[in-house]
Amino acid sequence: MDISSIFYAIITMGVLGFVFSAGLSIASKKLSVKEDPRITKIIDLLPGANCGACGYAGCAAMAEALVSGKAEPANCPVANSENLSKIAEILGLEVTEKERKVAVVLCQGDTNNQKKKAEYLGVQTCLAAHLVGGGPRACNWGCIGYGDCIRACPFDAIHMSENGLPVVDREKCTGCGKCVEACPRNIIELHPISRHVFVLCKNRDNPKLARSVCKTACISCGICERATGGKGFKVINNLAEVDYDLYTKEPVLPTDKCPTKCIVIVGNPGET
Amino acid sequence: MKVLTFRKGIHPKEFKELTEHKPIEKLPTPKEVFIPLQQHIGSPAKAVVQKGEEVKAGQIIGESTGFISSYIHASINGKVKTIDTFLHPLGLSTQTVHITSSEEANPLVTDSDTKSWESLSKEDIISIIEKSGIVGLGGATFPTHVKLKPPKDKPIDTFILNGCECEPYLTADHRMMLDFTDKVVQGVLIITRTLGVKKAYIGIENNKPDAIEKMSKATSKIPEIEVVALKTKYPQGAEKMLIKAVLDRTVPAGGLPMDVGVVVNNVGTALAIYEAVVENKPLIERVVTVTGNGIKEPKNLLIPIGTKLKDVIDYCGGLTGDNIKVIMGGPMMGITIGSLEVPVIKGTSGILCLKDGKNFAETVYPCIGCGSCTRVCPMNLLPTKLARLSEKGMWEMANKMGILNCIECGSCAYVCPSHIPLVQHIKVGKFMVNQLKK
Amino acid sequence: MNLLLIFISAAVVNNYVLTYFLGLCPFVGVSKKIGPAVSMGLATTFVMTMTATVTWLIYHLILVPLKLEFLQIVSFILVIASLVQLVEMFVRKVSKPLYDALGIYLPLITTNCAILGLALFMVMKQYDFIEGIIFGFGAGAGFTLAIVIMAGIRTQLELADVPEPFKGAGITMITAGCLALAFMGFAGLI
Amino acid sequence: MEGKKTNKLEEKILYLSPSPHVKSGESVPRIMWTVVITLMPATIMGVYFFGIRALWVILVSIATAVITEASIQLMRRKKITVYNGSAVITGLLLALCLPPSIPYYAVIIGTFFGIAVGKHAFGGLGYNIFNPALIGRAFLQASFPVKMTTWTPTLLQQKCVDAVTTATPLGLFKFEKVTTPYVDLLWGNVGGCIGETCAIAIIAGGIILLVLRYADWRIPLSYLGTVAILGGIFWLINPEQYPDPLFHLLAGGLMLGAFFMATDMVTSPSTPLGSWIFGIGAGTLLIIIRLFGGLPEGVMYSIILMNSVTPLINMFTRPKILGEKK
Amino acid sequence: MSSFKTSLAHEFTKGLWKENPVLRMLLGLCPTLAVTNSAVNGLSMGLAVIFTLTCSSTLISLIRNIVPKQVRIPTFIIVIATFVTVADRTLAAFFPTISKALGPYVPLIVVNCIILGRQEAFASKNPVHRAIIDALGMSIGFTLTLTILGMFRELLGAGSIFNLPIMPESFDTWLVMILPPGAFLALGLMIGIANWINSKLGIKS
Repeated sequence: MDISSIFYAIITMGVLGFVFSAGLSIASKKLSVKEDPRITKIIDLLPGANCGACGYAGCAAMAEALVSGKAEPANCPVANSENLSKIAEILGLEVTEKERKVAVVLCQGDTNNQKKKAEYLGVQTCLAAHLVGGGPRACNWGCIGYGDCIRACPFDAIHMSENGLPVVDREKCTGCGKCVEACPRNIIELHPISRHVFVLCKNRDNPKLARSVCKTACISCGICERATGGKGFKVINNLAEVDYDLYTKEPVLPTDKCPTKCIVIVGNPGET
Repeated sequence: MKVLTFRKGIHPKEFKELTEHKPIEKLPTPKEVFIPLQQHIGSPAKAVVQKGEEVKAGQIIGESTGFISSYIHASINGKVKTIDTFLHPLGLSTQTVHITSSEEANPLVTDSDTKSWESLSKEDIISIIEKSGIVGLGGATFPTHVKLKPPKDKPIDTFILNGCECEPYLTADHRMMLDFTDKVVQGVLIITRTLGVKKAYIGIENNKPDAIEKMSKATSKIPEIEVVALKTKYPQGAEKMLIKAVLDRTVPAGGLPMDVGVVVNNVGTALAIYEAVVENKPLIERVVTVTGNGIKEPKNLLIPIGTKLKDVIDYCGGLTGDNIKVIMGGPMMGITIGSLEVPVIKGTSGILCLKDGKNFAETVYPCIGCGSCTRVCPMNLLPTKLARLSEKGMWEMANKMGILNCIECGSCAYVCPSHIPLVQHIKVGKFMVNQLKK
Repeated sequence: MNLLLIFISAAVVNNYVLTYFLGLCPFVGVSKKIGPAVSMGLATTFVMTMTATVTWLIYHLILVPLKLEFLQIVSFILVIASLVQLVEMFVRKVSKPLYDALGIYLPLITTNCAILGLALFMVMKQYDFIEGIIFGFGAGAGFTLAIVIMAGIRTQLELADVPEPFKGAGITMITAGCLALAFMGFAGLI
Repeated sequence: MEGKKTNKLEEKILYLSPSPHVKSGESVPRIMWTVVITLMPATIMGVYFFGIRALWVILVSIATAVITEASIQLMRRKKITVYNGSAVITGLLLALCLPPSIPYYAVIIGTFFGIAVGKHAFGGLGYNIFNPALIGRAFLQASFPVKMTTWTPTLLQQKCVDAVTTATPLGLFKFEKVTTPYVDLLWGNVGGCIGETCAIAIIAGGIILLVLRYADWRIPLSYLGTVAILGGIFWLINPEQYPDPLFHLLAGGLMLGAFFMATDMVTSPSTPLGSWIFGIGAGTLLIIIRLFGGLPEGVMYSIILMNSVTPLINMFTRPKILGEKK
Repeated sequence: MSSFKTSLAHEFTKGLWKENPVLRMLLGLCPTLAVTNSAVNGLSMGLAVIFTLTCSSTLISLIRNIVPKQVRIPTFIIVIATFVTVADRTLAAFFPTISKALGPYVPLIVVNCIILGRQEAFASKNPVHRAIIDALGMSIGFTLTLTILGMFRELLGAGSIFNLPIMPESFDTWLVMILPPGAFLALGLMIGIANWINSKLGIKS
């Protein structure tokens, strides 16, 4: 190889390089689309589960919404507070600490407690059973037991007990609400982790009917309401409800007084 | 006579011989009835009687609460025991009026009250129909008075009486046409008059030659009514198929019969309208076919609304075995009942008891793409595709493929060699698509 | 006739994806749905035809006269990279949905082996200018054919009960293998 | 999951199930076994012409198919469903389109590949994209090209001629321009795959399948029709170069392919329009491969190529919903 | 210091299995499929990639702060192309048979997604020593995969491994395994097996 070919090579590549880079830099100016660099940073901080709990199509969509000010970091129920505050920092927002929510299954109607109504022979999902005949168990309000909530959980935080009742792992639960959506009977609700007293029943049938389908149904006897002097429990439409606003921190828990044991303490006081 | 029909569909074995020659029998007044306040499409009625109140058969006990709603009447003489939630055949328990029968007999409003209807105005007739709590008795239970008041921008030119009764086993409509021929024809006249249409057709499947003959004879002197014979094919009685067969008009996807200027009513509804307008008798009882190999004596019964299934089945000699599937409605679209305590409601066209419940659990194979379902779907859908999309939770795609157009006739699942519960999957899909639309 | 043969050869008989394994990244990545697959196929065809044109000119008008053939890799890649980046900017400006659908694969068209491979094969086979362009177009058409068929199959497979370990890439490769078996039927067509 | 308990409310346990509550009585095993039975004429003729070895090939293939399917289902902890007959069909079909002299190990490899990769990698019955038997055969064709194109004469031919190998009618025409009498093609006294030579037997079985509606009549009709028409056109253009349409129809595996392979429900379109497209496409490809390709036969390739576009065909031939405006 | 070491070790080992470019990230599939019809070819291609990736990662990590964003990809490619040309010429000069067998796939390393991907994702953001470790890990993972795939295909397709006959004389070679379909099928199988092992190990993809 002689000097001239090296020379030609350098010249050629130089010219080519110059022509194309000039073209590109002009094009990049003419055709540039402004993209907020914060979006990628925020995507990195979001959990990336694309669970949709924030109401957007996924973490990337959420990031865009955050940058455009349509959403707040707190709308993501899944991300940990550290990342949320980092996102807030990027956005220049103050983030308010919010209490973690977890899912609670408001039913105790497993196969021991709930009566069996009939043999169900259709598609083995709660929703399908709910829409056709109501599934094999007798209570029209309670758990069907085919585990739609379990399949819906993106965090593996809900499992089926031996007797066919979903159990929430309160540590793993992020409060994304997928199970709440999945349950056709609406027996799963999100509650702040500091709440421990629950009426684990959703049956609004008359007491006779309720008792006939499930051992642990609320029979709206009103003992809980009387025991707390109306400050804590109220029976509305055949069902006792906890009034969390009025509920004092150290209540006289009527758990032992409830004749069907449907008032229960869930979780350990003090957990976060 | 030319035999008309629609495209696709199936022809299941009929089993109508069990009851088609048995005249309608009246069920003795039951000891108690449970009358749900929700027996129709639309908002539930509001109770207007108190606990402990004495009521008479035909008395209004529930008032309509909206444009699409209906009145509810006591079906026996007696006393209101409770008004509380009770089992409902469609699943969730609902507010139900529990009436216990009084000792005295139950004289219903009799024919002596018969009055001529020709003098009544259109509005009066519609008002009587509304007050009588008449809803579509074919099973859809859509309030009839709403159907008879179509919006102004949808001119109606034709009325079709649906006498197909394409569901296997059921013979209630068939018997009504034979046993109450004139009343049904009068009912049709009332409807045509109210709608102000020139032409009415009575569509009857040609597996009921006796009904065709009798109805033709009864209408031979009435020029605006024409009886047409239809091919025996399921789901001939579905509104859209019926309109296609009789008039060769296609109801647009997602539309209603009134979009093509047609109103369709069931034979039972026409009879109820006649009884309400002429005999002053609200909808407190209906003809139900109690049939199937699971029941001792299949019958066509006139049953007060609210009678418990158990009472009806006992009257028919009880069930024949242990593994029984009890279906409310026909075998193609009826729903299984988990408890015999549920009451007969306005939409109950049949009580079908089938033996050997265990055998219903057929092995489900994967879809082998045979295309049978596509060949029979009267709506031209791809049932297996929709079912798979629904199973996998791909609602948007399912919506795009027209899942909401499914009329749930069950033809696809009937022919499916893989025994896939296609209709149930599609029902789930429709439910979810509707949910997401909200 | 010769041009037709070149086209058929590039498109089916020696299909770029199924026999030369070129352009596999987008073939695997963008074949989940029909829509993006079609756009990817068309984008690639477009870029391929352009590349064939430009690289032929550069090779035969600049490198050969200057006896700089050894620079072919560097100069080709430079041309292609710039070209693709131009296309990328253009698409991004003109159609956001298209840009979103193609996602990160648009920059990867640059590194789409099919395109550089095309240029190298074109030089190797010593096509003239028109033949080169037809060759590029045929290769693009073959790529589009393969990726669209693949997308159809994968859409269907989404509803299938594929064994867990094979879900995604595994079954895509196996499907591609079966497709390659099927395409062997075209052997000897030219 | 639900324990058996007597319910005090109800003496009788009732059954809940989705509608409809009556069924046509069709079932997958019934369809599959019917297909097996309709393949019997072709199988028997194959054994008649090619002797006991052909029977062994068939048995080895079926056994491999069944064992492979059962073991995969066992491994995946799925219900074992070999009794539904689909694996038997695959085994039988594959054997019917193999040369009688094929070594047994190749039969095993091909069947294993067809069932394991062609069928179960995609999820098993109903999910496979390609016809498993044909994919198995394509694999063998690519693996052992020589063994797959070595043909033995029929027993009848061996009585007259003393030859160890022969050629198929298609091969004879393509490479030597020798035509075979139609009688031999119909009757099946020619070299070829075990089950493909006797057109009469195949048509007899195929007609039963069509009458029972276990196969879509549109596919064989459009497939054979396209071959006849296109073949006819080329024959009119140059009768020296190209064979006549009847020869196209009767020679090679076209009959077997058209009646039993292309009509495989899983891998063919499920819409009527799709069936027409499928048949026409396969016919066109077949003619292209037979007349212009390097291989004398193209049935297998034409069908698996069309299998691969079946999802697309299905997608674009969705019937218009009743009352739908477009 | 120990955390520094573990992180380096992590950068190295991730390429071998967890983020194996072929089996896990599906990058660099073209050469993987094209040249693995024998073990030798697979290994040679792997070595060429080790050389190119390591050198270009080093250089790009060094110049990462002076390249403007708009022209970064062309710059990367030119750097890569230079090293590829070196590798290509070297192979052609010293190992002509292998060079011929690998054909145009050596020049095509330029557009190998692994190399550009590592520059874009790693080398352009990390200091030199980490970039080198990462490049080595990735390319060795790549090489191992290619060699194993090549061995598998050669064994079935030619009855030998590294040209040493393994199978008995009577073994009828599966020609398809050294043809394109065999490449796809073998890789699909390998990916499946890798996923299966991972699911047993509890590593999520």
